[in-house]
Amino acid sequence: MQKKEVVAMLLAGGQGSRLGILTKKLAKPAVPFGGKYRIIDFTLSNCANSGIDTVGVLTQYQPLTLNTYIGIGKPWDLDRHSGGVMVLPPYVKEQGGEWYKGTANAVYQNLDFVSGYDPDYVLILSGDHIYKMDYSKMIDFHKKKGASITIAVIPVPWEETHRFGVMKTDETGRIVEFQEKSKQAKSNLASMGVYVFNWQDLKRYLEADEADPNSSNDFGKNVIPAMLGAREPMYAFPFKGYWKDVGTIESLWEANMDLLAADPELKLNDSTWKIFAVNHSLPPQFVGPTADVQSSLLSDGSLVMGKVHHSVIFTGATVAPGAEVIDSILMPGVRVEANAKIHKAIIGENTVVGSGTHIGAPPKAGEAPELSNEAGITVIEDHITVPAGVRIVQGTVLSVAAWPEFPEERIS
Amino acid sequence: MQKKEVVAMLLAGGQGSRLGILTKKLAKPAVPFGGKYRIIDFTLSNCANSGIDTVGVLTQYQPLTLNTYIGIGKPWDLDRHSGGVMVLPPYVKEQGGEWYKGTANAVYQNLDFVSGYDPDYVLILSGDHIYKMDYSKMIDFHKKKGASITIAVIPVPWEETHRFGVMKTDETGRIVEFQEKSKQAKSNLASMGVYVFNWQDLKRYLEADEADPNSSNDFGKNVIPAMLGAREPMYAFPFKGYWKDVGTIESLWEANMDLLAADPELKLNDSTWKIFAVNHSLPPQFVGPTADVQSSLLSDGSLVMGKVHHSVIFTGATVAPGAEVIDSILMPGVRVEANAKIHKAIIGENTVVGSGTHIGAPPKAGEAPELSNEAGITVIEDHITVPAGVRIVQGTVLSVAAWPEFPEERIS
Amino acid sequence: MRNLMGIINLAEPSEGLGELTQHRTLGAVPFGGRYRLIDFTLSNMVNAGIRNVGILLMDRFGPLLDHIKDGKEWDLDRQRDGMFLLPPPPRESGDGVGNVKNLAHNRSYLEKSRQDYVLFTGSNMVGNIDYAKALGFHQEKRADVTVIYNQTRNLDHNPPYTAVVTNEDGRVLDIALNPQHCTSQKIALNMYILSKDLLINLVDHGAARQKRDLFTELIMPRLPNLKIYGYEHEGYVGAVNSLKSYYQHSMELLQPDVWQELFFNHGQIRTKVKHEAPVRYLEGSKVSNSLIASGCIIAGTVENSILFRGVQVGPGVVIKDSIVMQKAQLGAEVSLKNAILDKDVTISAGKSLTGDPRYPLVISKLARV
Amino acid sequence: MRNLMGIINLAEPSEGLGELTQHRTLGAVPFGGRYRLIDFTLSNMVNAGIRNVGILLMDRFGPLLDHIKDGKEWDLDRQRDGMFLLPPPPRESGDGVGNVKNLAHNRSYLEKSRQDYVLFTGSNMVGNIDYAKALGFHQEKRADVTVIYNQTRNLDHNPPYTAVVTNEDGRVLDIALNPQHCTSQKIALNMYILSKDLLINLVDHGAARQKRDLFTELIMPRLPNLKIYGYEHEGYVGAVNSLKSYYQHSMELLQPDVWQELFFNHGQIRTKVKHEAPVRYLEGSKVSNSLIASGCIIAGTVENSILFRGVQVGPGVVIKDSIVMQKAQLGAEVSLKNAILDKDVTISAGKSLTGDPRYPLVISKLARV
Repeated sequence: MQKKEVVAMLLAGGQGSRLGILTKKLAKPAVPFGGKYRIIDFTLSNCANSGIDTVGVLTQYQPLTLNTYIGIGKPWDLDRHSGGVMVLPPYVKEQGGEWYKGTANAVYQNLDFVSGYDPDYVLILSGDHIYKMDYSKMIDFHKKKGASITIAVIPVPWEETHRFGVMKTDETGRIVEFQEKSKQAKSNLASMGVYVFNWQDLKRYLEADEADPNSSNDFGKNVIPAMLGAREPMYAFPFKGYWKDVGTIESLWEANMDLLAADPELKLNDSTWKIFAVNHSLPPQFVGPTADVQSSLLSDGSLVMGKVHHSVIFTGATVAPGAEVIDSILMPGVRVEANAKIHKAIIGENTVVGSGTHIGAPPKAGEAPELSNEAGITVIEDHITVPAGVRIVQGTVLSVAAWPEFPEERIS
Repeated sequence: MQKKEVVAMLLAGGQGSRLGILTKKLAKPAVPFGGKYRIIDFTLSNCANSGIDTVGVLTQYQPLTLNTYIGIGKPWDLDRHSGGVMVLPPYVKEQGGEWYKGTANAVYQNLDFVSGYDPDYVLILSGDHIYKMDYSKMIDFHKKKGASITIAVIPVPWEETHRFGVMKTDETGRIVEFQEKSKQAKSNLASMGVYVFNWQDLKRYLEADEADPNSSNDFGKNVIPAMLGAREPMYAFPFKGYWKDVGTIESLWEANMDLLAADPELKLNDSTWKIFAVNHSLPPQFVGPTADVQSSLLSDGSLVMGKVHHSVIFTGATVAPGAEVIDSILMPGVRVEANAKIHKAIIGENTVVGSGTHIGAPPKAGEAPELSNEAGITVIEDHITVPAGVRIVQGTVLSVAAWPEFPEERIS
Repeated sequence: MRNLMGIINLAEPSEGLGELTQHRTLGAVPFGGRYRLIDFTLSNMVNAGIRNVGILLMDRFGPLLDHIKDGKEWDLDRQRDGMFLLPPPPRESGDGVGNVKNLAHNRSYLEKSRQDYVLFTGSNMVGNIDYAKALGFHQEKRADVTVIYNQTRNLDHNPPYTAVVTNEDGRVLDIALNPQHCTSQKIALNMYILSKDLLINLVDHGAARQKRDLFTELIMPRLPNLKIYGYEHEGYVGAVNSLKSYYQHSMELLQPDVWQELFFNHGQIRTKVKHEAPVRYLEGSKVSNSLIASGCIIAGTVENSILFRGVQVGPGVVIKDSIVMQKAQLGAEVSLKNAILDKDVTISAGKSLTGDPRYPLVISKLARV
Repeated sequence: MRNLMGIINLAEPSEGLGELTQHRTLGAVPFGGRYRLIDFTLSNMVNAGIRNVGILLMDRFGPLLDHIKDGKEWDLDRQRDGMFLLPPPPRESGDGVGNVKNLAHNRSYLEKSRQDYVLFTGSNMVGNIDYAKALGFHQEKRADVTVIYNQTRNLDHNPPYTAVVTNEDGRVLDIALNPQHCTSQKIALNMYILSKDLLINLVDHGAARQKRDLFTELIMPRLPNLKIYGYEHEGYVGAVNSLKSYYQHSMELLQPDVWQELFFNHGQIRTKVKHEAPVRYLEGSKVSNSLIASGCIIAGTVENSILFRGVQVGPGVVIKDSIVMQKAQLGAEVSLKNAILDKDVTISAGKSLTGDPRYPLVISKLARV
């Protein structure tokens, strides 16, 4: 195999359980985002735009949609004769099989794949962040510093530091202390989960980590502290720009809404840094004679006859006359029938919202949502039909399995 | 997803442990065969030539080479917008992950994949047989018989029936009895491991099989006997032509040698039924001024200056002046140096055979091969260097790991 | 449908489209917000199960090649069969050579193809036509040639057109080109099915006799001798052969039932993929009854119009009854009515451009107004 | 190498190859058992990291398009950059238009390309040339134009050829086309590097003045004004511009060091993939010093020859010093010497065909002898 200077390993095996019903049959990186994308498109497009042409994607949880989506990586120019994208599921060896135990173990189990390219550097990425980043600049920084690992960091509000791994650095950018989700953070520089390793150092530390029976085999919890303990030259690479972990319903909704600003921080229309995605041959969207569309994103194949304000409408979704969709996300193929109302909600793929139904209705006196949700975002499962004339209180998480008596009792 | 009349599920997860060192880092279906192919090419090409355009490949053991090889299936015309080939490894679901327990369980775990195409029939195939078969004819037969399952069968010599599952049929072709590897076979019609199921019947029986805690979840051992017990309409589809299970060193060697007959039963040059494979841009083979090539197959990029008789030379292999290769298989990239001799041997990928070395030498008085092998075929591991002037006795299986003191003691 | 192959003839007259075909062949004319005309014919063929498509190239094929590439979007990048570009013979004089010579030049492709039947079409039909049914009809009637036609509501046709008269069984009794007094409502769609053997015979005969057009010079004169049938396509169809019909059929896409029938009721219409962001509607945007392709950013007003990819409609801009192709740059307060802007046009601030529905104003590619 | 783009000019004279270029452009001539000439130039470009390649089409491009398709084999099917087919302008008269007009017609492609430097080449060079090094030289010398040349051992060149004279620093002092008395051993390889801006300037100037050839009419006359340097490619190279040189360079492939250098020492030479079985050598076959492509079946004798894909050599057939292209059918006891058989030729039993090494016998495509 041809030598490659850089091989990227993209961690895409997580269930993303905090996304609840959105990831029941889908790995988190495959969750639809931003009208036509899936979350992983942002990381894969970063690779394409940074000139990284060899990417291993580590999958484990419900990979079918993700595998089908990635294919051989054509949309991201990753269908190459040498290198390209390769999906790496857990597998059985001569000694038997083992699931990926943690992020570090997932890479450890695929050291043979990496060795095949004899790289100088390995870029570790995760598939569940929304951002645009030129990894080649980070790699240049890594080389210039002579680091054994470089960690991309972004300043976060001090009150949120407890949710992140934070780095304390000296004036040269060298990391002197690392705190994983600590309540007494000494820095507000949060790790973005993007690492550049020297290949030989990565290999050595992963082998050591694997040999340690007490390790949970995680980069943040085990490998990085071990390297810091060994006084390896570790540097923080400061990132500027939009970056968001979309690991919860709330943050996923927020990140979608961020795109609707008059001048959004993350620009999708930038032709010098395109976000590539699998595109389907759908006709242009049709905005009907009775439509009213404001501050929204609409995708190919959608049809709007009603009111759409401050919402993200995915490919093939339809909004009938008289219906209104406000502060909401309609996933691909959602059908909103006449006079339905949808407020601050996420409607799952191919779900039908019957005519006159009100989703995200403010609670009446004494009424509470059936299954509560942080931040009052209503979430409706994919591939179901919500019948006509139903009222679903704001903050409900509607999954047919969890709520078998639905919908009769709720018809208003 | 678009409906498909037929979905094929190709079982490619087996280790093929009887192939020994040839499958240490490689699933059996990925083992090179016939000068330029891999074993799985025959089944995938059968699909392409039979008009089957939707194939799930069930992998589990060492899938990296196989996955990379299959890619999105372009060589077999399986890179389709609708359908195409999809590699299906075991995966983690909401309830956790589970390895494939048996052939039936592997398909059971992927029932969702099949359902997505809402097929009428499911074709079950295995990835480790060498044959050419028009599956569309078998499906026509299945329809005409109104069968719930049709099993392809081939007559085998009576003395070998104990190695197979055999079918006893009535005069209409209906299966009345099934014996799995029995010593008192009542028929010599062996199952080829190729089944056509009605989709609904397959689903029902797989679900029942999964619910049975005593089942080993295998088609031959469990599902088919259960169907026979329930008096389902089961038919045997008689196949004529070359068919070989290449599950052992001996049968793999024999199947390669079968191709060298003056009029081989399995024709590789038939333009109406091509065997498709991943092709590399290698130059035409060069047959040098001192070469002597007889009754052999040679592939692109190979270079022969010596004597090659009755052998299969894979892509990129080289034979130096004075060397001789007889009754042997040189896997891709093997380099045979000057005056080396190779008799009745399989040399693993990219291995170098030093000058003057004799592989497959007849034993001297009192000498026995280090690690014995059925049928006296010598097998040399891939990616090693056998130094110059070594003598390796016929029937040796040479693996560096299993024989650490190699090679000093053997230098003649 | 493994027994039917398609041939798309690009060697057809396209003068009627003026500037739109100055640098591109008719099949490459952008249509419907993200398509090119040939997409409809190609997709119809593939949706009918045709796996072998030859494309008779003429001149100005650059944009077409760039669009169809190796046919991957239509699943025509195949080991067996697939898409074949059939180049024209070297020209002896400056003018076009006609499809007969072009076919003769590519005779070996015809011979080698494994299919028994050929669907021969132009590239300018917008519709969702079921060719599998048409072949069934052809076989059932044991016809020599089956002409696909569409029943129109009136007798006021725009040339060029071909009217056919059939009896109750569908047998064609008369064929007329642009007749002054047309009495038939059956208009042939410039697509017909015939056996490969007959096609090769006609081409051999015609090429040796300097014939140029297969249909008018070789099939029409044989009406008495061949069993020619007419198969009616009952759905929507538009033939784009003039600026007027281009504008008219574009505007028809804004009828929801036409949009639905063309793009959703039957197979998909495939086209080349481009990476564009979803459309951004800013606060204050007023869009109604319009088709908007991805990558557009809209702050102004768009009514009864079609916007191709990446058009930016600033605040104060008003677009009505117009077709605006890819990447148009419209200055502040620009107003368009009954206009067709080709690709990459720049209109400076404050300009107001108005055409007539029957004579839409056309601004050519890359123009700066 | 992201800063260098390639342009391959197919609008070059090819009459010297006679029947071999009757139906195909020079770059599409089969070579070396499984390649076409353009494969070497395309692969060299890609191996040097070039990701943007424009191909100036002329006529007879059918086989070429079929061969290169969308450039996938060369990893040139890309979202950004990639392979671009540049069609010629419509012809005003029957004769060729020259590369200047062709470039002018595709000026917008040049403008839009992101690279600063252009490597302009023909399609007839067989070699493994490191263009990355050549660009390094060009930049280091701050040259306006860098001409790549090869040092030959003798002074007896076959026209057409271009001789250059350089000083010690590599600066070109003289350029001569087919001089009667040649004193230079430095033969230009019809490939040169220049900045995109200079190329566009030359094209604009030349197109307005009816110039046809970029090198001879626009670069050569500017020798006094431009900094023109010569970069020596030190390895093997063969220019195929006549039947004689086609035969000669083909036979050179049978020298193991040339085979090794061309195909293994540097980057891979990529070509279109075909599905063919390994070669079958039957009992009694006598093959020596030959290149054999896949799909052949050999029972007879083959010496000092090149067999393309799928040739069957029955018992009693003797092939010596010959080139036999794809799918030739040779009857029993056929004997060939110093012959070139184009694709799909049939030779009936017992025939004996013999040419001369300097005048090899050529049998055209599809011929039956």
